[in-house]
This record gives sequence, C-alpha cells and structure tokens, in this order.
Amino acid sequence: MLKIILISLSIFSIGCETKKERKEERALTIYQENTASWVRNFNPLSTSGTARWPTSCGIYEPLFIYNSMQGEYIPWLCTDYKWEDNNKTLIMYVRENVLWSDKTPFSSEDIAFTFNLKKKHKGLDTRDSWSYLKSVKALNKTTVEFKFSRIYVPGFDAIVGQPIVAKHIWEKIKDPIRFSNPNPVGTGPFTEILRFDNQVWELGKNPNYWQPNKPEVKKLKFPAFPSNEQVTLALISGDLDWAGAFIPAIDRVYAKKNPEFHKYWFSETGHTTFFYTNTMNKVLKDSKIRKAISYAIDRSLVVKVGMYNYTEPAHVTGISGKMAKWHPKDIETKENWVKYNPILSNQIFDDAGYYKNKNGFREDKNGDPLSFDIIVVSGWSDWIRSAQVISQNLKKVGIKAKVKTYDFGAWMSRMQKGEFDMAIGWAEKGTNPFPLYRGMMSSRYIKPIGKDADANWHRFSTAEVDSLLLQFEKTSDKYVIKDILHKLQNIFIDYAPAIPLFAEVSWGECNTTYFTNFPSKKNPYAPLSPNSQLENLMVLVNVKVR
Amino acid sequence: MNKNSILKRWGRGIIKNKKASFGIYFVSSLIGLSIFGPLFTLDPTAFLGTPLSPPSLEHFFGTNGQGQDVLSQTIAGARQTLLVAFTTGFFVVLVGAFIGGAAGYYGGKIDDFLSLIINVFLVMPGLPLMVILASWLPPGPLTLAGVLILTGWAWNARVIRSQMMSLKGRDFVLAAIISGESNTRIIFVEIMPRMLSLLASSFIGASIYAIGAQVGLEFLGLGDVSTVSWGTNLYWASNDLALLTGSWWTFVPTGLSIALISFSLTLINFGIDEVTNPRLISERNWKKQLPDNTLNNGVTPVVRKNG
Amino acid sequence: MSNSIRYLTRRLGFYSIAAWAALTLNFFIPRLMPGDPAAIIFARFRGKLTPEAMVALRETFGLTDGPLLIQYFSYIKSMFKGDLGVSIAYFPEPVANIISTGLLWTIFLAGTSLVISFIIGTLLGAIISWKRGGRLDSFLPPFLAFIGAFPYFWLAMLSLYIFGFKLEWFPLRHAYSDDVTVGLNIPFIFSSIYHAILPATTMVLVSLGGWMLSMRNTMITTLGSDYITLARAKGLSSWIVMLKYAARNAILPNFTGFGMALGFVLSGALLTEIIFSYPGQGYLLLQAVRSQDFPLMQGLFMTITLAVLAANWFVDIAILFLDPRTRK
Amino acid sequence: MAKNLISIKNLDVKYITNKKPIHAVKNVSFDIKKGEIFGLVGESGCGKSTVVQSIIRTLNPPAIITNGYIKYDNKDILSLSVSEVRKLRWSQISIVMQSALNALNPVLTIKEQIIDVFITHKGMSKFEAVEKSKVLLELVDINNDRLESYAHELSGGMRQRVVLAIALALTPPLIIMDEPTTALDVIIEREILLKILELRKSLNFTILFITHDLNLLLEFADKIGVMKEGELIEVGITEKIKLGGQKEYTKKLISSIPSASGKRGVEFFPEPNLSIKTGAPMLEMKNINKEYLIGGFFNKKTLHAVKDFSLRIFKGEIIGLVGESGSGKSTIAQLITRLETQTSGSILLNGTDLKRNRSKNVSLGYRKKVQMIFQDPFGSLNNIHNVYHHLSRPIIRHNIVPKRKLEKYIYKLLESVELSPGKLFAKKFPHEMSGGERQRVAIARALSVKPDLVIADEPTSMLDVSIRMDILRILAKLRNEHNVAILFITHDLASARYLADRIIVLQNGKKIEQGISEDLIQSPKELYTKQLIAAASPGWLKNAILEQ
Repeated sequence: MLKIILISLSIFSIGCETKKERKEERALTIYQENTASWVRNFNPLSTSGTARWPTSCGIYEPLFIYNSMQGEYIPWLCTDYKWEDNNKTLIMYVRENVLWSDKTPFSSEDIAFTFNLKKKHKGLDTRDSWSYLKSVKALNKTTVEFKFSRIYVPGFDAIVGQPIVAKHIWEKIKDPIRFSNPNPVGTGPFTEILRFDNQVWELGKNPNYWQPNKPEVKKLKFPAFPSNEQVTLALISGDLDWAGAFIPAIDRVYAKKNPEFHKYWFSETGHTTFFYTNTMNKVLKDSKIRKAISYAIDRSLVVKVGMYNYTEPAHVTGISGKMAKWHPKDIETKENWVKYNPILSNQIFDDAGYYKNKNGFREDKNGDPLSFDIIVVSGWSDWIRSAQVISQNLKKVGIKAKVKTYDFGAWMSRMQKGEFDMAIGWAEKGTNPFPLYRGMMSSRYIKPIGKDADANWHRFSTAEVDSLLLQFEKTSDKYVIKDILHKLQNIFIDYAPAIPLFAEVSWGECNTTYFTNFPSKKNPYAPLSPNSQLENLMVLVNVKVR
Repeated sequence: MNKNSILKRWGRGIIKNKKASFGIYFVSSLIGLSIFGPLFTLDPTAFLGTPLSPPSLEHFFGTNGQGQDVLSQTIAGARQTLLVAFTTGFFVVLVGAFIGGAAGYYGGKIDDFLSLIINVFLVMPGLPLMVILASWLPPGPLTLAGVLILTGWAWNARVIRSQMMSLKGRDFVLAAIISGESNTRIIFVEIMPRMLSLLASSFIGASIYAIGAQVGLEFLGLGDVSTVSWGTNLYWASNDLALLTGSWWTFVPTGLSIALISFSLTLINFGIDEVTNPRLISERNWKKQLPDNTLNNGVTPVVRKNG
Repeated sequence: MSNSIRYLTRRLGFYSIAAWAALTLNFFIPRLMPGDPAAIIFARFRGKLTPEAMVALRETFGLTDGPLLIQYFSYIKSMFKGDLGVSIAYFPEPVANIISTGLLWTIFLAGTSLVISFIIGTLLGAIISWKRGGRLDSFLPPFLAFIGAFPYFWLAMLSLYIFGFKLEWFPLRHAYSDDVTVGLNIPFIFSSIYHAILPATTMVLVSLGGWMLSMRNTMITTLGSDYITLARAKGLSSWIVMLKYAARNAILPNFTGFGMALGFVLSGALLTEIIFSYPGQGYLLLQAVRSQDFPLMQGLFMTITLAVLAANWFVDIAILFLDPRTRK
Repeated sequence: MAKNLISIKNLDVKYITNKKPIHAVKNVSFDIKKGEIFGLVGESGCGKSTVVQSIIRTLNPPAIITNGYIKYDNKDILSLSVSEVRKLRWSQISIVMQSALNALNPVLTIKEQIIDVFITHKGMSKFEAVEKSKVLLELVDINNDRLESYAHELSGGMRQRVVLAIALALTPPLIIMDEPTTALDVIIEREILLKILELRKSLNFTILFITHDLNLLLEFADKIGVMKEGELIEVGITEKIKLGGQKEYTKKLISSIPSASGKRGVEFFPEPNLSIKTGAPMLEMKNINKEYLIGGFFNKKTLHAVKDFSLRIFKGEIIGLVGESGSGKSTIAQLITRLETQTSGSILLNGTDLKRNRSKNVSLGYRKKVQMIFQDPFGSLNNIHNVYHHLSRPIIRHNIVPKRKLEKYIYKLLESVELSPGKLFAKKFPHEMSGGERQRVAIARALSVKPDLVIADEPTSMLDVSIRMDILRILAKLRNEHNVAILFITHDLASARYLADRIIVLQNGKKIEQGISEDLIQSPKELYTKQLIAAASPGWLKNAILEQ
C-alpha cells in the first residue's frame, strides 16, 4: 500500500517538475535576504533599507562605485570629478548617452533632483548629506556642482554612492518616503519586474542599458528563503546560482560535494569585529588592563570556534586586509597586544594590584572580585560563540566574565547608553579607516552614561585624536590623509580603546553550473558576496552565461 | 494515614500500573542523572576537541560544532530543561488551582470575573504571545518559565474550575460548611485532595507542554543560547547544519532524550488516568478469558465450561 | 431559536471583551519593553541621521510621543478602521498588505492538516475505543504518544532531510513550484497540494495522538451510558450504534477542542513554515520579532487573535446544530 | 397451565477485574410463563439488572456469562451467534430502562430513535417508519408532533412513556422493565403503571419487572423473585410473598414497608410527642420566599422555589416536611442551613433574626446549633478522610470537649448510633462501610456538636429498604435522648408518619396542609394530600384500576 502511494507520488512529482528550465532560459537565481515572503518595494531612497536587494545595485545606480578589492573609485553614472574652492565645491562630470529604462535620457538634472529631494524630505537623508552640503545644482547637461556648507571631504563617499532616481518620475511622487515604487524606472542593468509573487520574483534585464552588450544574463530570480539551512539545501541541490549565506563547515557541506561547480569566496572586507570594554568602568578605564584582557584572548580559538576558521585574528590596529595598505611602516615595532599571551596578561593584572583569591579569581584592593558581563545580541550565533570562548579565556587569567545575551533592541540600547562592561560589536565602516577611528575615539560622539551615543559606545577620547580628525575632514591631499591615518593608528595601539578580535569577512557562494565569471580570489574584480551592495553591480554586469 | 485511604490506594495502583511505573522509573532516573551526572562528566561548555568529531572512546557521543562534548551537554541540558519544565508545571498548576479553584468555589461575581480572565487567556493565541514575550524579555530560564506559565495557566484553571464546581456542590462539602469549617480548610483539606489525581496529571501535562514549548522557543533562538539546555543544543546543532554535515550525533541524543522524557511523562498520565478512572483500563483481562479474536461486539460473551 | 440567537450574541459579547483585552495587551507589550523602539529601528539601519531627520522619520513611522492614553485611543481608533499601521522591516508597506500575503497559505496548510488530523484522529479514537483491548488499541495510543513526544521541528527537519533532500520525493521549500503561474489553474493547484504533503503530514502525525486519545476517552465514557445499552438492545448494527449513537455524542467535547485548535493553526504553523520555507504567517511573526517590527508583530497578533475568536464563534454555531441541548 | 415463555437455568455471571473476578450472579434459575408479570426484587447491587441484561446479552465488558442456559422459544439464547442475538433483540424481547433521561440519546430526536428499530428489523422505508412511529406515540398518549423533540424537552413522565413506546415498537412477546418508575414521583408513577397494565391488556405481552420496591411489586406482579447478593433466594406467587414468604430476608423486607393507611402498627417506634409546643419556638421561618435566577445575562428567568413559607420548630420536636421533587423542600433545608439566602422573609433562631447577625462568631454559633443529615450517605462523607476525621472536625471547631477527651467522646458517639465498637469504626474509611453505616456516621456527625436542630433531608431514600427503618428508629431514639428537634424532609408520607410529630405537605413551593401526623393521615383535607396517601397505601393499584 505504502509502496503504491510512494510510486504514484513520485510520478506525480516528476510531472510537476518536468518543466526544468533549459540552459538558455535559466535565470540567475540569487539569495541575498532572509525572508518568508516578498514585499514589493523598489524605493532606492527608502530610509529603512527595506527595498529589495538589487534596487540600489541593479535597478538604480550610483555616481561612482568604490571597489574595495582594487581600492579605487570606478566611474559609473559619472565619469570624473574634481574638488574646487579649497575643497568647498565638488564638481561631477556626468556620463552621456545613458537612458532610463523608459527610454527617457538621463542627465545631470536627475542627480541634482535626487539630492534636492533628500533636502526637501529630511527623512530620506539617511547619509546625513545635508549636514555639510549647501546646494546641489546642475550646471549643464553633464556637470553637477555640489557646494559645501563646511569643508568635509569624507562626505565624498556618501555623495558618489547615492543611487540616482529619475526626475520625471519622482517629481510627481507626493510622499517619497512611503513610496514603494512598484514598477521602477532605473538606469541599471536589470529593471523589468517580470513576476512578483510572495515566494518568488523575477527581474528582467534593461533593454536600454548603457553598457553595450551587457548584461549577458537575461533575468534574475529571487526565491524566498527563511533560513540559512534552506539556502544551503538550495545551493547543494543546484537551485541557487549565487548566494551570500553563512554556511558552517562549507568545504564539507558544499564545496566538496561538487568541486568543479561549487565555489565560495569569503573575502576580507578590511573591517574588524571588536571586543568593547567600557572605559567608564573603574577597572577598564586603565589602558593597561584593556591590553591585559586582550593578551588573555586566544584569537585563534575564537576564530576556530566562533567563525569556523573563515577569517583571521585581527591586526592590532583594527584594520587589515584591503585596508592594510594604510598601515604605517614602523607598525612591526609597536607593542602587539593582540597576540595571545596569558602569562603577560597575568603579570599585568598582578602589577596593577589585582591579585587572585583562593578561588583563582582576581580581586581589587577592596576585595571585590573582578567580574564583568559580556553582552551579545541573542541569536547572533557567531558572536555568542566567540563571547563564550573569550569568557573561558578570561577565566584562565582570573577574570569572571559572564556571557549575557540580549535581544537586538535591548543590546543596542545598552550599547548606546554605555550600560555595559564588555561587548562584542561592529565598528564604523568606510572606504578608508577614518570612520572607524572616528567612531572609536572621537569626543564628538561621547554622551554621558544613560544617554544614547551614535558611536564610541565605550566612550574613549583624547584631544589629540579630535584635532587629527578635524584636519582629516578638511583635506583631500593623499599624503596628508595617509599621515593622519598613521598617527591615528599609533594612538590606537597606545591606548587600546577597543580590542580588535577578528577580521570581518563577507559570505559569498556561487554555483557555476549555468553561469561563470563570478568574482573569485583569482579574479577579484569585486567581492563575491551579494551583501556588498554597490560593488554587486559590477558582478551583475559581468557574470556570463556558460 | 490508614493504608486504606483512597490516596494510598491510588498510589499503590500507580506503582502497580505498568505504564506509570515505567514512566516514573525513567523520569526519576533522568532527574537523578541530571542532578548528579554533571559531577562526573566533562565541562559541557569547554572547547575540547575537533568540532563535529563522531562518537569515540574519548567522547562517547562525539563533539558538536564547537568541539564540546555532546554527552555532557546532553546531561547538563537535562538539568536546565527539566528545571524549567517542572517549575512551569508546578506554577501552572498552582496558579490554575488558585484562580480556577477560587472561581469554582466562590461562584457568583468572583467566578464571573475570574472566568472572564481565564477565557480571555484561553482564546489568546499562546504561541505568538510566547514568541513576542520571549523575544522582548531578557532571555534565560526565568523568562522562559515566566512566559510558559503566563500562556499556559488558563487551561488548567479552566479544568480545575469545572472540577471545583462539581465538587463544591457535593454533599461532603456542604456538610463541611454546615459543620462550621472555614473556607480555606474546606478548599485545601476537603476538596483539593480529592482533586489530587487531576492536579497531578495537570502538573505532568503542563510539564510536557513546557518541555515542548521551551525547546521550540530555544530552537528559534529565543532562549539564552549561551547556556546549555536541550533546546539550545538543538539550536546549535541546526546552526551548525548538523543534518547536512551528517553529524547525527549532535541532535539525536538530545532529541531522543526529549522524546523519551515526554513519552514517560505521558505514560505516567496514562497510568493516573487508568487508576483513577478504571473505565479506561483496556479490557485485557476480560479478553484473556475469551476465545481468540473475540472483541466487544455488543453481545455479552458466554464462556461455559460445558460449551 | 431566539434562544440560540441570544446565546450567540452572548458569546459574541464575550469575544469582543476578549478581543479588546488582546488589543490592549498588544498595545502595551511593546511600550513596556526596554529600549526606545524608534532608536532601535534606526540603529538597525546603521544610518546616520540628523535630529531633524529623526523627527521626520518618527512621524512617518507613527512613533510619536504623547500621553500613553491618547496614543492608546488613537491606536484603538485605527485598529477599528482596519489600519494596522506601516511595517518597519518592510517599510513602507502597510502591515495589512504583508499579512495578506501569508494568511491564505497558512490557512490552507494548517487548516487542511488540522481537519485531516481531527478527522483521522477522531475516527481512530472511535474505532479503538470500540475494539478496546484489540491489537490496534494496544498499539496505536503508545505509538502515537511516542511520535508526539518528539519535538515537532526535530521530526520535521528529519523528514525534510530524508524525504525532500535525500530521496527527493518532495520539494524542499515553498508552497508551490516556481514555474507555475499563481491562479486557479490545474498545475498550480496540484503543485500547491504536492508542496503541502510533507509539512502537512508531519503536522498531522504529531497531533493525531491527541485527538485520538481524547476521542477514545469520551467514547469510553459514552459507551458506558444507558442509551448505548438501549441502542444495542434494539438490535441495531454495530456501525449504527458506534457512529449514530456513540460517536455522535462523544465528538462534542472533541469538537470544542477543534474550535480552539482551529484558531491556533494560524500561529501553530510557525515552526512548520520556518522549516519548510512555507510563505505563511508564522514565519512572518518570527521575522517581525527578530527585526523589532512591532507594527507587524501587533498586526499579526491581532489577526491571529481575531481568527481564534472567529473560529471559536463558528464552533459555537456548529455546536448549536450538533448539540440540541444548547438550543434550550 | 400456560407455557413457559422463557426459562433461566443456573445462570452465572462474572465481572473480570484485575484481581479476583466478581461473581455478580450465582446459579439463578427461574421461569416466566406467557402473559405473566414476573417481578424481580432486591436491593441495589444484588444482581437483578445483571440477570435481565444477560437475557438480551447487553452486559458490557468486563462481564462474562460463565454458566447456565436461557431458553427462549426452544432456543438457548446463550448459544446464539451475534447476528442471531441481534435479530432476537427487540423483535422478541425489548427493554425499558431505568432512567428515561439516560436511556434516550440526548442529541437525537425521538423520531430518529424510534424509526431505526423499524428500519433495521422490518426493513421499512423512512416514510413508513415515521408513520408507524406516530401511531406508536399515540399509543402511549403522546401527541405525534413530539417526534421532532429531544429528550431534554420532555417531562420525566413523557420521557418514560417514550421509552415504553420504543419498547412496544415491534410488539415483542417479552418486555423487560428495569426500574421503569424509580425516578418518578409517586403520582406519575401511578399513571405510568396504569398505562402499562392497559397496554398489556390490548397487546398481550409478558413483563419481567425489576425493582427495589417490594411494595410496588406486591401491587403489580403475579409472581415475585427475591434476590440477594447475586442469588435468587426465593420465588413465589405474590400472595404467598405478601404473607411473609419463607425466608427471613423476605420477611424483613415485608415488615420494612411503611404504610400510610391503616394503623401505624410498628411497635419499636416511640409514640409521637405532642406535648412540647409551648413557649417560644426555637426556630421560626416567617413568610419566606426564595427565587432563583436562571439563565444567563440575556435570558433571565426566575424560578419561584419557595412561596410565602412559614414554620415554627420547638425544641425536641420532629416535623415531617413532605413533598415531591421540585416542591421546594430541599430549598427550605438549604435556607435553614444558610447554604442559600432567602429572597424575602426572615428566619429567627431563638428570637434573633439571622439577617442582622452576620459576624463570623455568630454564624459559627449558628452552625453549632443547626446541623444536617444528607440524603446521600455516599456523597456526604469525604472519601479521602476516615470516620475519625469526620467526627473530630466539628467537635474541635466548636470546642465541644477538651482534646484529651476527644477520642472517647467520638467512640461513645459512634456507639450511640449503633456502630460498635466505636474504636473500630473510627478508623474506617467511607468506602469500607455499607450505606447504612455511613448514614449512621453522618447522624453521629450531626449530633457531635450537640445541636438544637437537625435537618434530615431524605435520610433514607438512598438506602436499601431493609435498613431504612433502622435509620428512622435511630433518629427517633436520639430525639428522645438528646432532646434535639428534627426537621424530617421526605417524599414519602408513610415514613413521615412513623417519625414525625407534625407533618407539613408542600406542593410547588407552597405549604398546602399541615397538622399532627395521625390526624393528617386519617383525615386529609386537600386533594393532593389524599392522592399522596392513596399512592402509599396497600392495594392502591387495584383501587386505581377500579376507579377507572
């Protein structure tokens, strides 16, 4: 009986699945966002970042793309730029012969319109551009002029990364914040919504794309995946061509199952995950103690247990990988306090007067035990595991550190208010290390305990850093920039405001059965991870049909 | 108390009942293991060996994705899971008994009010509420127990209320009232012991529910995944893609433990039911007297010596 | 019959009180929780905002500060208008739209499996109580209790792995195949059914035992009653006695339970939907919870509660037909 | 000489349990002749129902028939196959069950429960069956529009008629009637019995009638079998049994029948005491009304349970409160014991209005003075506590004797209700005692606090006939010993006559007649009282037939 049912079922299933797509019809199937069902939103200006993934890196396009692999700006909707008026004015030269997908010509007016729209609707300005901009004007069809209210060279990144919307469409939109833009008109390689169901949607190529003969792929397909487990299953069974999922033991689970086609590349982003120690804590305010804690952490174990060895222990400066080019030359001579050295750690604690009691835990002079909570976001399993390793590491040098998990909201609120002892967290990101050090050491962000601070949650600052940061904002001179960044790194190593844990990597997997020319270690024209937003445009344009 | 008291009789019945005694045996040995086991096993949180190594002499149940010993994690997990489960069971019954008992005993306006609360909690969808609450509150066993109690008490309160209502109208309660007993004494000395089998099976039922719901919430990552419990064991196993890596040893021991303890508890409940409600005992003895393949077909069987 | 109407109005009155209580709970839970929801939302975007932009955004999200009571009344008002607000995780999509994407699928999957499990479980319960002491009776209850003792997601994952991934008998995900067009066409309907088989089977399997046991217990009580003896004495056939006389009565308490369960299907399918990537309510809820999307969370909780209440009300009506004593 | 319709030989029935099987019916043999009314009498649990259910083999598991023959129409029913038994059922032998409310399926209409008989046995179409059912209902004087009704929509008497109608559906030669009138009030019982006799005349069936009420059988049956503990101890024609039969047990049963007519004649009852009605009454009820609200929020109805009721009880007096079920007599008991509060009117204890004294001490004091004995001796004692607990609690609570004397006091109390040795009974649990013993414990409990008034609410109606008189006698004796007043509530005018000094007759919540017991019995004024007396007098059935 059972047999009959099973046989009839399998026949049935074959019947259902006979229409397996032929090779040339195959859509590039992508996983980037965890979701159970899709919501149709293609608003590239959306404040919440809730638009579908290819909106700002497929349908719409920015002025320049910063290629983190090459460390250079790739001209996209603009071809060139120049700083004028002592860095108070920025001139952009706009690409010609670009069409919107409805065949309307693209022009400088669209760029100026986009920025002025953000000025008009404060809620759209998530990049905070108008805190340093004064005006944006189209000087002629091919030039746009950005006037600054104050000199702020780092603002360049935010400006060139802005996806540009069509003036002739958006000037009619009354509430662009709430506009979900169901049928987008863009300049990008993929603009046509072919199908939109709650569990799958498809995006067709832009017939009027400005790059000749590109893209080669005819359409993109996005099935909804609610969990990494499902993504992995889909990757192995060949239902996915490109994904950005964390997959544990990826060699065993994925790559080795079909070495010819199953590829992955977890490229370093140059950023770092940090272990924050609250400098408002009476023990942790001492930089020697922070270094002692850092010495006690066995980063190779953290990387192994927490990160499946997908990454490397962090550099003492907090920057590495693609950012390593900013390191000062004499960096090797500096104190390397990210190296595992429990003996030294113990010694520093002893020297500071925190001795072990009979239970093996350290006490301060009043006999109070050194005991801290490490707060981590619940559900962020890699961090939780890392925190568990750190907790055990610290136990070995006599420090009680308990891992406490909080829901993201509660965790965030504690971080911002400075109500924590220790925590694992991210750092500010950018095309160079400036945002990182600013977020880590600027007094600008420091708020009293209990008040929300945007960055610098551990509340560290020195006057020296503040003046360096100010200088940095005003210069576009490469040599000055380099010099300031060297100085900032030295200060970071001296004070250890936060403890770097491991280098950040981004997850990227691809299945090359149907498509080729994905980025790889050998061909690093962009990161493989579809989580790299703007740089993904380069991938979408360059992927080839096998 | 005299050995002929009905409670003693139930007690003896349960011990003699095969299902219940198997259940009790298994549950109590698992409780014992969870209390004393961690003294003999490795530190369940220590990172000991190669992650995901299969069972070996060194690690009887292998290691999980973090190189922790699965055997000690299973034993240590029992401790927290059972603690939460039985705490929840206890409080669900306690709250249920207090609110349901008061509603049933006092009747009138008090009942109207309490019944309304009970019914509101009953129709309130428990699982979503559980998920929402568990996500907002700081994760941990206390939150889990609290959430499970909050969403689980109403059902028991309803059952206890109706039982109380049927008992409080009984003559022995009226007799106690007339002889001048105080309400508290009537409730706790006269009525509650009569409900003992109900309370016991409610406790067990609530504990089973608590195990399931707790493990489910933790599996979703809504528990404190930095502690060791059965739910978090499974959470990590799924996180490490245990199925796809073929590391069955990371999820089978815990899954089986959960199934076995829930099953044993269910068996105890079967036993309590059969002992206190003899009608439920399957007619095995009766069947034994009959020729083969005779079932109850609505005609009384005749078994005569002389045919 | 006017008594019946009165009875139904009375129940309706109770359900509105329950709905109000849920509504109120729904309002207060996120507001009593730690952290400023607005700040948390924006922290998640990791954007940098000027205070003015923040104010502008708070307004669009409806996160205005004000006396709690005034917020409460405007909340109640908008709920009555069916305005569930705007989702945060799916901004600017209205919550109602998002919920509508998953609702039907959840009802289809969980509703079908509930009905199947109720029917099979009740029938099995009736049969084994009828043939008490038989082979089926000594095997089924412990067996199903054992199956039901496993954590649901554990069984579901295992069956997905074995039947979906290894044996490839069933699809790995979703409610229908990607290459069919959504609509009332044969391939779509077949595809939906085919996709529902595995998740529904696991749901049925774990819940079957409960229905069966409760039916068995009430059947046994019923079988001892005088009217069954009388029915037998009348010389009626076993089937008539079992179905018309015994099961017809014994099903009533089970049916009340069915009403409860019918409402819970909307939420109960949570784990199923996550494991089988089924585009329903349950996973949406988890996602709303994970991304602090409390308008969506509130909306989901609200629809689920209302569904539970509505389901119960329908059961009230059904019981009115099934049990003449309630019509008194 | 008529032929034997059915003959039972050496019937043995066992119930299989986990331990030893219970031998419910032991070696029972009797014959029933065609056209006869055969009565089977015995106390509850004596196995009489098991015997008759063996005949149609409807005993549920775990019953097994282990020996004997049941010959019907030259066939042994016990050898028949399942399908043969099914054919035999109803077409040959039908049964009227004890409680019509339980025997009718609550969720099926009357129609559905009648037509399936016709459809199954006669293969009728549905339409024919319905037509036939209409005729059938009219036979038992029920309008055929009741076919669509459900059991709960009919009165008790109507339900019993419906069950009778179903039994007559196929006009079987033998109808078994298992306590068909026990749940009914006396007057309705009379009507039903008359109906049965009338139908028997026209339809000519044989009756096997089972009851615990020997008095009824003496009126009704041609032949009587007496059962005790699974054995049939005596079979004889009614006339012989009436004279006392041959067995001691039968004699005791006969002598236990109280009678409302003729001389009072039971020697061990003390004479009523009519001399105590002096001075102020101990308890007085003045113009009491009690209304119940039934139904919920939207469909409130009031039930007027007690109407303008007044009563005076003097110390040491026994008052009989007589009424049928629903007459409000139990409500009055609840009002006096303050389990319920009256809607209007006042209750005075020793001249003090209860309403004005609400403090706890006062109410505790009241509890000490007014005690109650319940109808059901199985329900009024808590199964989980032993006798000692039941007696000691009120004594401790009201501080009747010092702790060190408690045990002795309890033993003495037990012995005063004829449970000796007291020490042994004190340790027993309720389920280890017989109904009579339990009821004595309940009496002891009521007396333990030395009350002024004891309310005895049908204290004998749930007991076996043979021990009812004992309980009444103990109550009478205790009144004399303790000078306690007793409000004796009963539906049985005859037993009230034995015990009470005065009798009050209640109908529909209203007092309709009262007077000194013998006076009221000898010369009732109201029609209702007369009916009650008639129904409780020997020969009442024959008289009733004559009346018709």
